[in-house]
Amino acid sequence: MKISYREAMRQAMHEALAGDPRVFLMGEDVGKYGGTYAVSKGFIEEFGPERIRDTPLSELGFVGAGIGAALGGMRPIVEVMTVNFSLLALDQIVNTAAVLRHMSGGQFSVPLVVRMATGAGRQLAAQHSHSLENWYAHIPGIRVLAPATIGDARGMLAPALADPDPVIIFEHAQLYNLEGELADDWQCDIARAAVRREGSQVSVFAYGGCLPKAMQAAAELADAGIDAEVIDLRLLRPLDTETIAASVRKTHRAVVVDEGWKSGSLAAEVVARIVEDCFYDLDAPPVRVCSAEVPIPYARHMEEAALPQPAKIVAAVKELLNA
Amino acid sequence: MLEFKLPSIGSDMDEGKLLEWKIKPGDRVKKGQVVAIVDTSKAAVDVEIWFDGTVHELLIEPGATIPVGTVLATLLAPGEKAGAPARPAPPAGRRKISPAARKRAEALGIDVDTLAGSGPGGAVTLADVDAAAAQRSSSKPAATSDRQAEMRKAIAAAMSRSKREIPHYYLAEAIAMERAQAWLSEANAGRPITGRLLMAALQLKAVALALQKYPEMNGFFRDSAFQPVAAAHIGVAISMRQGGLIAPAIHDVGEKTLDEVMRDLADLVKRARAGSLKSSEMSDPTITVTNLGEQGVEAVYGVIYPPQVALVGFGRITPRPWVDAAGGLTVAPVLTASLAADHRVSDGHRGALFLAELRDWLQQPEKL
Amino acid sequence: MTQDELRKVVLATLLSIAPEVEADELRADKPLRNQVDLDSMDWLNFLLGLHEKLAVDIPEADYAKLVTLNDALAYLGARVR
Amino acid sequence: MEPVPYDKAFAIRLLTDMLRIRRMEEKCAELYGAGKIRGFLHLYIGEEACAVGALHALTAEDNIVATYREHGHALVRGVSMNAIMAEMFGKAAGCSRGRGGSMHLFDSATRFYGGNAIVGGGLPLAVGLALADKMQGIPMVTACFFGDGAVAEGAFHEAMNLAALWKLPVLFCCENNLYGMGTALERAEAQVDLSVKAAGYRMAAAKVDGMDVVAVLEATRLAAGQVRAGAGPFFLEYQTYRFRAHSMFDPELYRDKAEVEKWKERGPLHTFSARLKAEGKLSEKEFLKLDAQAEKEVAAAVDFAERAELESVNDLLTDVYTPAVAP
Repeated sequence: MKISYREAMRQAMHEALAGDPRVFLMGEDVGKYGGTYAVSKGFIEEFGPERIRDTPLSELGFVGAGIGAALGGMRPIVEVMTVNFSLLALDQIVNTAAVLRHMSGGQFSVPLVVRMATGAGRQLAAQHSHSLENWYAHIPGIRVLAPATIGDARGMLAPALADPDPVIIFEHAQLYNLEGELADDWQCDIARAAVRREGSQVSVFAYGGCLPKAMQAAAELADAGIDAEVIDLRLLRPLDTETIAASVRKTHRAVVVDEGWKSGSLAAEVVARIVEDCFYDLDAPPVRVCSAEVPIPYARHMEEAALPQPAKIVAAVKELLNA
Repeated sequence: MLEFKLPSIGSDMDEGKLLEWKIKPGDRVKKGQVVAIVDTSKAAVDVEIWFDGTVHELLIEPGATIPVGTVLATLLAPGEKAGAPARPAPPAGRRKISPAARKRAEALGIDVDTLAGSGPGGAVTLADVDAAAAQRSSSKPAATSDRQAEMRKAIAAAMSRSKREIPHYYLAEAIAMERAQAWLSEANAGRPITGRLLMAALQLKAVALALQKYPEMNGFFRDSAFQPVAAAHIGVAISMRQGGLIAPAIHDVGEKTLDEVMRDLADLVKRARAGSLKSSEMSDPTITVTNLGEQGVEAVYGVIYPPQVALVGFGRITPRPWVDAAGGLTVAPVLTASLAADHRVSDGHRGALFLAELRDWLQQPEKL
Repeated sequence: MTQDELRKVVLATLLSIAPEVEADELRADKPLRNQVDLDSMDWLNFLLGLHEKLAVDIPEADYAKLVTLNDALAYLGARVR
Repeated sequence: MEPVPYDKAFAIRLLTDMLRIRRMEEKCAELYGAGKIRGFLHLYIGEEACAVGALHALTAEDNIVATYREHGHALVRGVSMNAIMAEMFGKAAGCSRGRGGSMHLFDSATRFYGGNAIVGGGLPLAVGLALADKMQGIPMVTACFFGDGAVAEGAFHEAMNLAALWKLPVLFCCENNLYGMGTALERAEAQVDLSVKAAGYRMAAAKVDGMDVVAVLEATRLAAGQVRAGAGPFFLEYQTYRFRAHSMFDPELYRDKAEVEKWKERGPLHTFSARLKAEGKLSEKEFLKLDAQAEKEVAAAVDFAERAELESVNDLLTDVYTPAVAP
C-alpha cells in the first residue's frame, strides 16, 4: 500500500493511542489545529482533549510535565514543534529525563517519547531549520531515533513507547510528504542501522532527511559505474557501530552525510568510530558532506547551497575514488 | 633554468612511468643523486641526475607515463635565482598509502614503497597493492601480468633490432678450468660464507681484463660509427624469476678487486630481482656477459644487446678429456667461452685473440 | 629449536629467494636444485640467509651434504644451537 | 502563644523529627569538614518546621518533589537516616546508591522524587506527576518544594500556568528563606510578596510562618485538602530562614550576623519545645532523652555509612538505561 510518511506516522500514533490507555499526545496545536504537520488530524475528536492535549507555548513546562507523567505511570508522546524550539526544553530533557535513572541509583525510569520536526528545506530561515539531532545524541540516558523511511515512520513509535527510557524521535520536515510503499512487515527494531542499498566500493552513511539524497546519489553513481552502499543510521544514539564498521570493512571507503554543521557533528562521531574501529581497513580518508557552517538562510538558492545535496554526495564519492 | 628530462634507460625504452619523486622543490641535488623512481617496461629504476642544482618545480606527477625526453622537473643552476613563482608543488613529505593498502601489502609481503599510487593525490590504494600482487603471482600462467608482457615486448624489440642491424659473428673456445677451480676452492675454504666468491666473479674480471687489450669489443655502435669506451661496464644478464631478462651493469669491473666484483654482483642480482636498479646501471653497459652454464648448457651463443657490440657467453664447467701442456691425456674441468661480436666493428681475427686473452687470464686466477 | 621450527626457517629462507616455490609441493627427499631453479648466486644467498638466521657457517666443502631438503635439515639440525 | 492543637504523642513526634534533622545535619557539617562528605552540601538548619509540618500534613500516597536542600524532607518522608548518610558518603547502600549525593536523594518506596538541583527544574516534573494522577483517576496530591529563588525561573511560571490551566492536584510549597544563594529576595524579585504571584494564574494561595511547625502543618493540611478535593493547585509560601550558609562554600558576605541572630530567636526547635514545656507536654528530662535518641540515631547512621560498601566501578554504566527485562 502506498502511503505518505505523515500518514505512516499518523497510523503509528493512532495505533498507540487506541491500544494503550496510558498513551496520550501532548504538545502545541496537536489537538484542535490537528498538528503543525497534520500528523494528529482528527485525533482530538476520536480520543478527546484529555489525551490529545493542546499545550500553551511552554516547551520547558510541557516537556517537563511529560517527564513527570511518565514517572507517574503514563506513556506520554510529547510533540515539540521543531528542534529549534526544543532548546527551551533542553534543561528538562538533559538535566532531568536523561539523568534521572542513573542519578537515583536505578529507581526511576522515564518512559517518555518526544517527537520533533527537524531540518531545513522549506525556506523557513535560521530559527526553524536547524538540525540539532547531534546535541541530543551526545547525551547518555536517552535514545535518539531518525525515521527516514515510510516503514520506520510507521514502525518506530511502538518500540519507542515500549522503551522504558526517554526516546527522542526526529522527523525531518521534508519527509512528511514522502510517499512510498508500506511493506506488510513494517514492524521494526530501534536497535540497528539498516543497509538501504548494497554496494561494494564506498559506504555512504546518512540519516533522516539526508537518506533520500544519499539514495539518489547512489543511483546517479551507479549510472557512472560506481557501486555505492547506503547505510541508514536510523538510531543516532546509541550508534550501531557494528553495522557501520561491517560496511566500511567491506567497501574500505566512507562518506558520511549529515544535515548538521560539520564541526562537532554526528558525522564527526561516525567518522571517529570508523577511524577507531576500521583504520586499517580504510583505503582513503573518510569524507563528510554536511551543511555549510552558516545559519540556514531564507532565499531558496542560498538554502539549497547550504545543505547537503545529491550532487555534493556524488562529487565527494567520485573524489574519494579518484573517479 | 636547468631541465631534468626522462633519460632513456636502455636503448629499448621509449617511455616510462614516474613512480615516485625522491626530491621536492627547494631540495639541493648533487650530480649522481637518485631523484626519481621510474618504471621502465623492465623494472622500477632509480633515476639519477647528472648535474648539481636546486629543485625548482616538479612538472610530472607520480603515476604518469611519459615519453623519454619529457622534462620531468626544472632546476636552478647553482647561483641562479628563481623567476616567476612555481606552481604549487604536490605535497611533499610522507607518501600517501592508505591504511588498508599498507596492511594488505604487509600481509602479502609487498614493499609499498615500490608501488605507484592511483588514488587521490597519488595515494597507494588497495587496488594498487592487488595489482602488484597479481603481477607478482604471474608466474602462474593464468595471471600473466602487464609487466611481463611489456618486458617480453621490449626484449623482442631489442633482439629483433639486433638481428636486423648487427652482423654477428660467433667464436668459441674451450678453456681448462682446473687451476681456476682449485684456486677458488682454496680461497673459499679460508673465507666465511659472507665473503665467499663465485666463479662468475672470476669470469667477469677476466672479461674486463681481456677487454683492456681488445677495446673494439667494448663500447657502442651509434650513428654508423663505433664509440669505444675505456671502462668496462659489464652488463650481467640476470634472468627474472617470473620470466624475462635484464642486464644491468657492474661499473669499472677492470678496476675492481675480485671481492668488489663479487660484492657488486651479489648486490646487483638482489636489486634487480627486487626491482630497484639505478638508471645508469640500466643504460650504460658496454658489453654483456651471459652465463647459462648453471642451466646445464655446454655453450651459449648470444644475441648482442644494441648499441653494444659484443657479448660473451659462458657454458657449464664439465669434466672432459683434455690434452695437457705435456701432451698427456687427462680428464679436466672445461668451460666453453663464446663471443658474439659485431662484424661492423671487429673481425674474427681480433675476436679470436680476445678469447685467447680471456682464456689466459682464467689460467692465472691469482692475478685476477 | 625443534625440527619443525627449523623446517619453517629453511622454507622461509628458500621462499625469500624463490617466491614462486609452493612449499607443499616440495619433495624433501629429492635434490632441491632439481625442484627449484637456483643458480649459484641463489644458492649462495640461500646459505647466507640460513647463516643469518641460524648462525651456522657452512663451508663450501659441505655443499655436497646439502642436496635435499632432508639433508639440509639434518645438517643444520646437528649444528644449530 | 497559641496552644499546640495535638496530643502529646503527635506533638513529640513533630519535635522529634525536627531534632533528628537538626542533629543529622550538624553531623553532616562536621563530616564535611572531616572530608567524609564531599560535593555540595546544603543544610536545612533553621527551616526544619517547614518539612516536618508540611510532610506530616500529607499522606504516604502523595508524591513529593524536592530540591537540593532536601535532607530533612527525605528523612521525615521515611527514608532511613542510614540510607541518607550512606548516600552522602557515596556508598552503595545510599538511597541513590551513592550516585546522587547530598543533592540527589531519591526513594521510590516513599514516592520521593528527589533531590532536583536545577533550580525550578522539579516544578514541571510535579505538574506531570499530578497530570498522570489526574488522568488515571488517582486522588493524590503532588507536593513540590522549591525556594524563593525558583520563582524567578521560567519553569516556575510555566508549571504554575499548566497546573492551573489543567486544574492539576499540585501543592506548590515555596520555602521562602529570603535569599537565593546570596541574593536577597528584594534584589531578585519586583514583587516580594510571593503569594501574590499565584493570582496571575488564578491559583489559590496562602502564606504562613515557616518557623512555626504547627502553623505550617495546619496551613498545609488545609491547602492539601483543597487540592485533594479537586479544586486545582495551591500555592503555599512558608516564610522561613536558614541559619547556616547557603552551602559549605559560602562565606556569608551578603547578610548581617545580627539578622541571623534575630531569626535564630524564632528557631523552630526551641520555640516549639518551649511551647510544649509550657503546656506540660514535655519535660526537660524528656527533651534531653529525645535529643540523646536523635544523637544515637545519627551515630548509628554514621557508623552504618562508614562500614557500607562502595559500589563496584564495574557498575558504572548500569542504569544509564533501564535493563531489558525478559518478557
